Amino acid sequence: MPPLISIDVLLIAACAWLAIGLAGMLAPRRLEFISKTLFPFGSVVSFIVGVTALFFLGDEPQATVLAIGLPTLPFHLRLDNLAAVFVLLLGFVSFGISVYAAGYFRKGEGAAPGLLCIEYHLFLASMLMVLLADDAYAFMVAWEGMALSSFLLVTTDHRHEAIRRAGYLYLLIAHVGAISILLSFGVMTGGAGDYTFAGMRAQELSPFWGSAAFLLALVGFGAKAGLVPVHVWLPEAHPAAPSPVSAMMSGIMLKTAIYGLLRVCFDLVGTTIWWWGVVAMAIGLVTALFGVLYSTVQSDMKRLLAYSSIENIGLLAVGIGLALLFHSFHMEILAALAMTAVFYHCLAHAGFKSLLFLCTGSVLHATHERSLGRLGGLIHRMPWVAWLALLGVIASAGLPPLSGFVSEWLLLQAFLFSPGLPHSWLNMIVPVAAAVIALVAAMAGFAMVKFHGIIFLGQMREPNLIHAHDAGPWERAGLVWLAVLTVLLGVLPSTLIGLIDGATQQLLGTGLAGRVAEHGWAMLAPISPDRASYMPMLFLATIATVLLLARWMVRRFYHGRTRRSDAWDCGYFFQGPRAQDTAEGFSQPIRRIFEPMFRMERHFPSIRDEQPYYSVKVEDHFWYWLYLPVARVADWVSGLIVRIQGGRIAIYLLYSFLTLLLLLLVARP
Amino acid sequence: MAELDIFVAMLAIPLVSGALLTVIGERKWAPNLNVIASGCTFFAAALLTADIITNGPRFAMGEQFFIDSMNVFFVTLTAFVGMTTSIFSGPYMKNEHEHGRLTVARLRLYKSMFQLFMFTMLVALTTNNMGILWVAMEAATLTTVLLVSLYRTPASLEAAWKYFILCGVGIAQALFGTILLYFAAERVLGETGNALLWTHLVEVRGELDPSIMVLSFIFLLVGYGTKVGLAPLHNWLPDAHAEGPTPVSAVLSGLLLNVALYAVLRSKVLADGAIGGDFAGNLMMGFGLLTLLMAAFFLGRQKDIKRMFAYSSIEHMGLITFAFGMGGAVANFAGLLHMTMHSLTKSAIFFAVGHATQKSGTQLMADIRGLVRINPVIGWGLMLGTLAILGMPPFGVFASEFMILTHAMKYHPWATPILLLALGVAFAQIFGKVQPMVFGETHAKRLPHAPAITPVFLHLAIVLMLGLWIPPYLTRWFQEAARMLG
Amino acid sequence: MISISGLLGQLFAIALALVLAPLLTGWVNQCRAVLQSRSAPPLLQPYFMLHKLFRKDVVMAHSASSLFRTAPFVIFGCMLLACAIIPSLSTDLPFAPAADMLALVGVFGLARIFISLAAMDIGTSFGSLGGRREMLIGFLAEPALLMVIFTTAMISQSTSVATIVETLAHRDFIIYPSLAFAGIAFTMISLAENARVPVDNPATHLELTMIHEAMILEYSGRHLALIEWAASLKLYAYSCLGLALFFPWGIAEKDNFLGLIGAIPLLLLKLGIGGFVLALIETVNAKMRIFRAPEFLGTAFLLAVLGLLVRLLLETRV
Amino acid sequence: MSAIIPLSAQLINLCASVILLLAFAMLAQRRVMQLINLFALQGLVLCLSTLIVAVTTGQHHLYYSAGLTLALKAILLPWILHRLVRKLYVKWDVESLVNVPTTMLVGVVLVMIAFNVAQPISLLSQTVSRGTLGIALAVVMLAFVMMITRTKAIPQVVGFLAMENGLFLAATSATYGMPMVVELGIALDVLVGVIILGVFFFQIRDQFDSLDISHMEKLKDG
Repeated sequence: MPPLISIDVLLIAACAWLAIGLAGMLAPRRLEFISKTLFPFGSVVSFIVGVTALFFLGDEPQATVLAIGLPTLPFHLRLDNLAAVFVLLLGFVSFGISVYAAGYFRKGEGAAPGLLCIEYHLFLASMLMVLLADDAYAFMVAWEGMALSSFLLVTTDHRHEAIRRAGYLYLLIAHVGAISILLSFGVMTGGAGDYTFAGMRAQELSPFWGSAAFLLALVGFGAKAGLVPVHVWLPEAHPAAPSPVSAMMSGIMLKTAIYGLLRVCFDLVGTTIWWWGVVAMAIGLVTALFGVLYSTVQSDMKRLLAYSSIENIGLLAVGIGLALLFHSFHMEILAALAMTAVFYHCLAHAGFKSLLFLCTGSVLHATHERSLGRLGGLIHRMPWVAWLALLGVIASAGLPPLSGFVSEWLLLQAFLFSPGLPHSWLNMIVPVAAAVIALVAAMAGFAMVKFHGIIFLGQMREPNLIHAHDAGPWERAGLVWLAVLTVLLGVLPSTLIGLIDGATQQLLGTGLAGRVAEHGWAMLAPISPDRASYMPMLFLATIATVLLLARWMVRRFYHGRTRRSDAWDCGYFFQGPRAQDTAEGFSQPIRRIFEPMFRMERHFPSIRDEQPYYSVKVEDHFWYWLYLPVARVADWVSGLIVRIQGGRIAIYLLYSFLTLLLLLLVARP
Repeated sequence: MAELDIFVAMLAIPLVSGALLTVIGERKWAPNLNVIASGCTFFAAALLTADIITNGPRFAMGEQFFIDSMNVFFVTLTAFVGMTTSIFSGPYMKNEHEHGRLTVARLRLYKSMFQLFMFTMLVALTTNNMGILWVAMEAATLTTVLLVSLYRTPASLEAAWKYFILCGVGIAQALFGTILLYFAAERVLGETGNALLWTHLVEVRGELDPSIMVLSFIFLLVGYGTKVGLAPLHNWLPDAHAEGPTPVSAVLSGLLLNVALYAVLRSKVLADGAIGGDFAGNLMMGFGLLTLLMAAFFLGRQKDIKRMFAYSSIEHMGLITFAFGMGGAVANFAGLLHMTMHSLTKSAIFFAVGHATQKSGTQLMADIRGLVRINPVIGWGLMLGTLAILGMPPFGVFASEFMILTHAMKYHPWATPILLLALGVAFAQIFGKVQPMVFGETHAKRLPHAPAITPVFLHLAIVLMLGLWIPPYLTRWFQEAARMLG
Repeated sequence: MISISGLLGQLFAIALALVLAPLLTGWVNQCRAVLQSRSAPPLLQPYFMLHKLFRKDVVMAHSASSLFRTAPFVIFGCMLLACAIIPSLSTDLPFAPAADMLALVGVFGLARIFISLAAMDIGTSFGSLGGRREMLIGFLAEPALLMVIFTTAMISQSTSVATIVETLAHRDFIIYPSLAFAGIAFTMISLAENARVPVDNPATHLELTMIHEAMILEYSGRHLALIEWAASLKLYAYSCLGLALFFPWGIAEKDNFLGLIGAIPLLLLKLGIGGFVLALIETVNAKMRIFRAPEFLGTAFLLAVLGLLVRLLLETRV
Repeated sequence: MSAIIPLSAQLINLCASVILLLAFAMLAQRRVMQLINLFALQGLVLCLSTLIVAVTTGQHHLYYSAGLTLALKAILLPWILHRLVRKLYVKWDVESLVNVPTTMLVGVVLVMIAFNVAQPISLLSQTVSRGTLGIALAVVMLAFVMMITRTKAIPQVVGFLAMENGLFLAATSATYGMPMVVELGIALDVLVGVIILGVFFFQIRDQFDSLDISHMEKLKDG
């Protein structure tokens, strides 16, 4: 028997997930068994997957062919460094989510637990297969399996019309995207008909067809990732799903789309043309700006996070665009910098966004409320969740010393050293792009302060929030694990960059590991310390030291006496919870400054109103610019075509007759 | 000759049981007889298949019947779907009876006609004579006309009338085509009775006069194409599917369309040999694309669930016709695979739809809601079936669509956008309508007779398996059939 | 790796920052009073204030949470870290590699997030109003600051503060038009970030116009002292940063102890002038309506981007 | 092609022409009874023409075929139709969607098309009756037009049967008829079809109170 290699372990893991799912179907109503036995088992498998990828990183690719699939195209599987980075992400992040999920699912919420169990683990297994697939058919099967299982999870609580609509929109766009991906694969085979990835690599595409493949892939994977303008499903579907699923979709599934884009752009197409990078960058910037703007004005906590995911995907697209740009001009070191930023941001975002989504899950369980306008002050009732969410918030806002900052830092570094591109236009555009990124990063902070401040801080906006309870032990464990990931990613960038460098090297031929390793684990200096460096540990240590020292000194030399009293009311009598900023109020400046970006329906109270109220509804322009017109055109065409079926038999006979006549007169060999 | 006996048995069982059911179909155990007869037919077909796989093609009853690797596959499929449909129709028809929609006499008529219909289709599939093929097709029309009008409601009569007239006219054109084919063949083969035997025709197909064969193929295509449901000859199809009893819709979609397409394929092989070039293929591709596109846009305006799935059948027939039109080993393979998948999936969907409509007491989609809440199994059956028919992996429909698409991309790139547009539109429309039916809240009550769910999941399981793994012997079998189609 | 002299220099810089920061605030207040023909408070008034506040008991609202109590320390720590990184006297700072310019912006951002969250924690209308406005100013000022940094970083091909300062201090005398743009932008950003007229008024307690004060309304005692101290540290950090970027002459290099001694009076002089200029700006300008602030900062952002483009257009070919 | 056309061929051509003429007459006919009679007459002439071919060529199965035609198309089917019309009290008037002159004009154009389409093939035929292939096609097409333009169920069925006549003519003219087994099968199908239709008529009348198929336009999408 040959020794068990990593890819075998991963395959066994996928099968184990499937088996766990099926086991859930055996006793679909036994919640205790499913949540306390099967989900923990699943999380162990996740952990094994993560560890396997961790040990694999840097090794030679491993491939295998399964005896299933099409007769001409059996399932080819391959584990290389690119895939391994994402497998790592999948394993470790899903470990936390699964642990959390073990404590999350309750009785009487949505579907039967067994159903959830099989959908959930099918989702995991298909994501793993997406990463391992090495031919178009296996990839598409896994890809659509992923879409399908996540769709079913999204519509778990399908009694609500809105959730059904969200699921529909999601699956539809996913399917259209999948078609686009399939076309892209088709183009990449270059007419040779070899649909293995190896076959695609072997093809030399002309610039035209190469570009076609790239654009199709961008649309296809963009639809899954949530790039503008195919993002509309994301803010609907992510909030609709149960929170662990939202976490998995935002944290992991979106990254598989990034994986696919990287796979196509840097591995399969073979050539790179500089304007691809510009296109990816432009779309990424628009997406990031769009996502962050909309996330600031949301009043639903999960929608806010979903839009924030769109923003992060935009940043990733910018990074990919930058890497493409440098790669096309053979500036490999810089390309490696951008690529590392992309990988790092994938990992970072997976960690902190899952953490935040899980936090909303706990809040949801504790309060049964998603609307920010009805939350508040939960830090008093659920300190664990609040403080862990704060970590996620800081990371998500891209602030040191946590994970989000490292990737943004790397990305900005890549931007900063871009001059020297052979196009003067590009040299002009790149800094402007950097400016937009800076704006996006800063606004992400705004959105995150809103998220945390309104949910956890302040006074409770509703009286029943007083009964909220903190997360249970399983949930807490999952949250802590993800928080630990976020912190580790924040403070150990050099070590981790060394780990994922194999993937960068695989795609670009060069990596940063050598340079990074020179300065030890504590210091991150991807090019040289003179140019830029960052020591998160020292950073963290300084702040912590100052914090403790200051506290000690103040108490030592003065005292630590505290008294409680009412808040100062500024002379106003009424200072109840209703006087706090609402979610809408908090984002009012954004709505005002960026007014043209939103489609708003507002109702202002007037003096004469008996019961004055204010309301604002923010909608997406793309609905009205793109989707509704397309739907209308399709409907119009349908309206024309159905006239054929007018019900009159004579007319039907006439069709038949005319067809015959036409063929007799016209058809000639 | 044991094989011969099997073959005769396979044809005789439905014929005899059909006749028997006409007489004694009112007995209590008659539904069981129906199931048993169908089961025996399937068993015989399976034995026959095993025989053909081991011993190769053979004749039966002189040269009048010929079983080769292509039609034996259709025979098995037909017998299988016939069997599952009869299982399904047991409780379904009982429920219909209790709802007062069908009298005992009609149930008798249903059972006997169902068996006769199976008989005609098996004859059409196995006959070696292009004339008998025509006769069997016409007979299949006649039996199904009676099945479609089973409810005797104004709507079902209207549907049956349209079905009869349109398919009658269509099939008359096919007869003209057959006459022309005979005319062409007679000049080569002489005035023997063999001039319509397909095995003989195939051997001399290169010598058939091209100008006659052009006309002949046009007539055959328009004629049998009417039965396949090619646009713009499809108008009977949605009516007949929507107004007949659901088991009939299942066999119409799952089997009759296939058999009609099989007739077209047989004609195409001859036309290709005689005319050369891509004449027949191009015609079929044109029809296929037109059908696909039209059906996709029809889907959006449907209110009746069975009608919608009927249009979905039209759409898939368009896709299959397109695949066979492209020709070549891969496309033919994909076409055959897709026929199989479509038969299995669509009949499974109709089974689920049948129970769903019975539960809700309506075929209007707007009034069917929350199936998973009344009966999760049926709800999930419909959901999974729909996803499968829409080409979602890992179901087998995706496998064949994948092959068709990739082949089209390679040889006919211009057609890919049209294919994808149609598939995308179909997805949006069908899924958008099925989802609220399956999910959501409901107030429907349980039915007096528990639904037969085995057929639904049996079909879907096979489709799922074929999406992930096609057994090697099945592959060989498909490949051989695909090669025969040229 | 870290030399003793470097470490001493670092500690000295931190100590200097702690000492000088309130002094700078006092100096600015004094200049302002003189310019506005008021009688000035003593120069050391901020120290008295801090001492007084530290001695007092903390009065906290009932709804205050643990975050409310932690925030002042974190903010103070952030500002101190910023001061430790920015070269005021010497570029030989062992802490400098810990954070480059981008991380510096991050530090300010972290402090901002904490103060905003703390402001929202009590759940009064003023607190959340202040927090919201602070974030508004922040998300406009932060990218502008980054752009300024980019401009300087491009000149020196580095984002490390020390490297930038060394490069700029020892260049041949070339006029960089981009730096002019960047300088103006930086001044505008500093005004906004330090809650100065025309964006905010540190002396106001008129509820509807305040930003910084609105956020810290609920703080008292040692917490307020730390926040006030942190605010003056922030002013000091920005001043030093501005001086280091645009007037870097006189900052000592590595291993130049003499230079260090010479740098102290020079720094005091520069800070004195800077403080006076700040007071002057505050005197001649009127406070803007809060919704003019985005325009003000937008202008700063554009100027910074313009500076960057000018840098690319005019100076790369040199 | 020889200059002198043999007598048998002349007779066959004559019969074919009469069939075509009858097809036109059916197209123009406004009375349902007359329509059925014309159909019977067409069957008779068809039988005659088959008989002439049979006599000329000595093909045995053509005698059977002629007999079958006579029995089925000239006698049995018209009789069934007659009975149906009487039993169902069908109104005697036949309404047409398009007025008769227009229909005739269309018919003429169709005949030209049919001749043109059939001509190249009919030259290939070695039968005495080869010239009639075009006529057969024309008859099929005229019957088609008739089905399209008639609004009542019975005339539509007559049109359908007339189409079968055209096909039969084609079979005899091009190839001396199809193999016997096929012809029997076809005849059986037609017979069963008409019987089923007869049953249908009663049901339709019960449900719709009329055999006017314009009532049957409820199932539609457009």
